[in-house]
Amino acid sequence: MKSAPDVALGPVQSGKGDPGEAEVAPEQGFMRAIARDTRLAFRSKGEVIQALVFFVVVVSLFPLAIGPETALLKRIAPGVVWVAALLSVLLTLPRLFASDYQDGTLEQLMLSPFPLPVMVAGKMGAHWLVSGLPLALIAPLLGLQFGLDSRELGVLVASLILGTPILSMLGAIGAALTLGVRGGSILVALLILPLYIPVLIFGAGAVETVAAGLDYGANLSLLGAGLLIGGLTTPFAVAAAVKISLD
Amino acid sequence: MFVWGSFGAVALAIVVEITLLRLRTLRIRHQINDSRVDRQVNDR
Amino acid sequence: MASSAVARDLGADEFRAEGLSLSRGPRGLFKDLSFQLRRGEALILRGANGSGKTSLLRVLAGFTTPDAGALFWNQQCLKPLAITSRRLLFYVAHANAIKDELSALENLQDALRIDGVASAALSPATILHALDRVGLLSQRHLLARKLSQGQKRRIGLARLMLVDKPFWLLDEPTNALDAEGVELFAGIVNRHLAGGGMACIASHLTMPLQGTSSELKLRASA
Amino acid sequence: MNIYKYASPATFYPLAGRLIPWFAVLAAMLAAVGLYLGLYLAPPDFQQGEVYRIIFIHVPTAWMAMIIYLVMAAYGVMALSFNARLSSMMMEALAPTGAMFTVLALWTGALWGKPTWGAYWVWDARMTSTLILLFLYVGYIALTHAIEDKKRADKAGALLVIVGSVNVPIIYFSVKWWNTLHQGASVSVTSGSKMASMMALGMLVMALACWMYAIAVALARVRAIIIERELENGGAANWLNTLNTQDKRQLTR
Repeated sequence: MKSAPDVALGPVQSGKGDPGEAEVAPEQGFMRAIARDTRLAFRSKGEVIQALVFFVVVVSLFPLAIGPETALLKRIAPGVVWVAALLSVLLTLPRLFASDYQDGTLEQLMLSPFPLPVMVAGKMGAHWLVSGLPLALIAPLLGLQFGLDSRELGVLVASLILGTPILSMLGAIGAALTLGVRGGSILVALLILPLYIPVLIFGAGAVETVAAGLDYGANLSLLGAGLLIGGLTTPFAVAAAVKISLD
Repeated sequence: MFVWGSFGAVALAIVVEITLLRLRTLRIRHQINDSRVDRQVNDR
Repeated sequence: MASSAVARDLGADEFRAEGLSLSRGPRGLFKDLSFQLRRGEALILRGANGSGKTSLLRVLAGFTTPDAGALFWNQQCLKPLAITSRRLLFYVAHANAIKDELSALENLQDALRIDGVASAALSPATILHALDRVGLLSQRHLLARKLSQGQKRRIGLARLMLVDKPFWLLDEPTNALDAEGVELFAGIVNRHLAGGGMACIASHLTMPLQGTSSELKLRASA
Repeated sequence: MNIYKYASPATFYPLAGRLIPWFAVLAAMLAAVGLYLGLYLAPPDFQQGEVYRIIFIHVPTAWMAMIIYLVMAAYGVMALSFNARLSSMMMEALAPTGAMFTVLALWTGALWGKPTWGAYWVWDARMTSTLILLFLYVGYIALTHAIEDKKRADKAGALLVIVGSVNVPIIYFSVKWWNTLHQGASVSVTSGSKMASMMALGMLVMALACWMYAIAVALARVRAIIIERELENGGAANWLNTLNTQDKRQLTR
C-alpha cells in the first residue's frame, strides 16, 4: 500500500461560499476546544461542584482521624491537601472523553480539520479550568484549618497551580485508553496514579521545604518543567490513545 | 533463616510460574481436541 | 449548494476503495472489497445487522484500520485521518453527534466550529434557515435533552444541510425519522449529489435518490 | 527479508519451541554457577555475616524487573509503529514474569532489610521505586485484560508501557530526591559491604541466569498466547496441520 505524503488538493475553501476566507489557524482550534468543553462543563455543573466538595470533605477527614493537635496537622497538611487534590482530579477524568464518546461527537472532533492533538490539548485545558484550578483556589482555606501560615499557603497554591495541569494531562492519557471499558474509572486510577507520584512528591515537597525554611524554588521549577514537557508531549500521546480506542 | 527465606521464595515463584504455564498448555490442548472433535462430528 | 462549491475546489472527482478486508475475531466481515465513486454518485450499503456495514463506514472514515486494502482519492493514496481526508469526509453514526446539554442552535454552531468554519462565516442566518427547513426553528433554544429521538435526528438533518465536505458517510441516517423526515433527508442528499458531492449510506430503506446510485450487499458471514 | 519471516506468529511458533530448551538449560547452568559462587565461594561479610548473601538474588531480580519493563516498552514501540502482532504478544508474555521479578525483588529486599536495618520496609529510594514499578506492571496487566478486543488491548497496553517507561526515570529521580529530603543519604544496597570482585561476578552470573530464565518462560508463554489467539479467531484447526510432529504431539495428545 503506497502511502503518499499529505497531498494538498488545491486551496482549502472552508468559508461558506466566499473563497477568500483565511484558513482558520490551529490555535483557533485550541481556543474553540477549550470554550466548547468549558461551556459543556458549566452546563452540567453538578459534577464539577461534587469534585470540589469531595476535595474539601477528604481534607477535613484527616484532622478527625488524626486528632486536632496543630503541630502534627501542620506537618501532614501538604501531603493531605495534595493527595486529596490528586483523588479529586482523578474523579473528574472520565468526564474528559466519555460523554463525547457516547454521543458520537468525539468522531466529529477526530474528523475536524484542526489537528487532533490541538483539540485534545484544548479539552485538557478545559478539564484543568474546571477541576485543577478551583482546587488550587480553595486550597488556602483548607490550609488554614491545618495551621499553615501565609507563606506556606502561597507556596501550596503555587504548587497546585503548576501541578494540577500535569495531573489533567497524564490523566487524559488514562481516560483515553480506557474509553468505553467497563469499570473504566477505577482502571484509570490504577493506570495513572503511579505516573502522578513525581508530581505529588514535588508538589507536597515544595510546601514542606518552605515550612522547613529551605529554598522551595527547586520544587516549583521542576513542576514547571513537568508542565512544559507534558504540555508538548501528552497531547500526542492522548491523540494516539483516542485513535486506538476508536479503532 | 533470612537467606533461605529469600532463595526459597525465588525457587517457589519459579516452580509456580512453570506449573501455571504447564496448566495453560494443557487447557489449550483440551480446547484444541474439543474443537477438532466438533469438526469431525458435524463434519462441516 | 455549499458542498458542490467545495467539491469543485478540492478537485474531489473520484474516490476508490481497493481490496478492503476486515475481520472482527472469528467473524470475517468483508473480504477484498473494492468500489469506486465519482462525483454525483452514491453507494447504498445493504445487509442484515452485524454484516459489517458500520465497520465498513468506519474504515472509509479512517477510524478503523482494515486488515488489508487502501483508499484512493483522485488516484492518490489517502492516509487515514490525514488532514486531506479530514477535509473531504463527513461521518455520522447511529449516535448522531448531538450534545444533550446544548440547544439545537448551539449544537449546530458547535459542529461548525469544530468543522473549522471561520467565525465570521458562523452567521446564525444560515443556521436558522437550516433549522427552519427541518421544522425546529421554534424549539431552537430547547436543550437537546428535552427533544425526542426524531427531533434530534432532524438536528442531524439540519447539520447535513450545513456540511461543507464532498464525501458523506452516513450510518442509518433515517433511523427514528418519520416519513416526512425521510423525504427531507432524500432531498438534502439529492441536492448534495446534484452539486457534485458523493455519499456512502448504510440503510434499510429504499432511498428515492435521483443521481446514479449503486448498491452493495454485505453478507452476514459465519 | 528474513526478519519478517519470523515476525509472523505461525512461523515463530516452532522457532520458539526449539529455542526454549536451550535457554532453560543455560539458565539452570548459570544459576548453579551463580549459587555456588554466592553461597559457598564468597566469604561471609565481616559486618553482616551470612545475611548479605541475599544480595545475590535481590539485586538480579531488581535488575530483571527493570530490564523486562524496558524490553516491553521496546516491543511496544514495535507494536505501534509496525503494527506487529507478535511484538504485542511478546509484551503480554513478558508482563507476568516481569511482575514476578518485581515482587521477588521487594520480597528479598524486605528479608534483607530486617536483619540489616531492623525493619522489613525502610522506604529506601530504590525499593520504593521498585514498588511503583510493580504498580506499572499491574496497570498494564489490568488494562490489557479489561479490554475485550485483542487488537485494541495490544495497542493500548503498548502505549501505556511506552508512557510508563518514559516516566520510570522521572519516578526514580523524584523518589531519590524525596528520600534524600527526608532521610539523608540512605544506605545504598551494595555500598554497605565492600564490593569484592567475587560478589560482582556472583551477581552478574545470577542476573544472566534470571535473564535466560525470563526468555525461556516468555517464549513458552508466547507460544500459548499464539495458540489461544488462533483458537479465538477459529483458525487453529487448519493452522495446526502445518506444525512439525514434535509440536503437534505436544498439543494434540
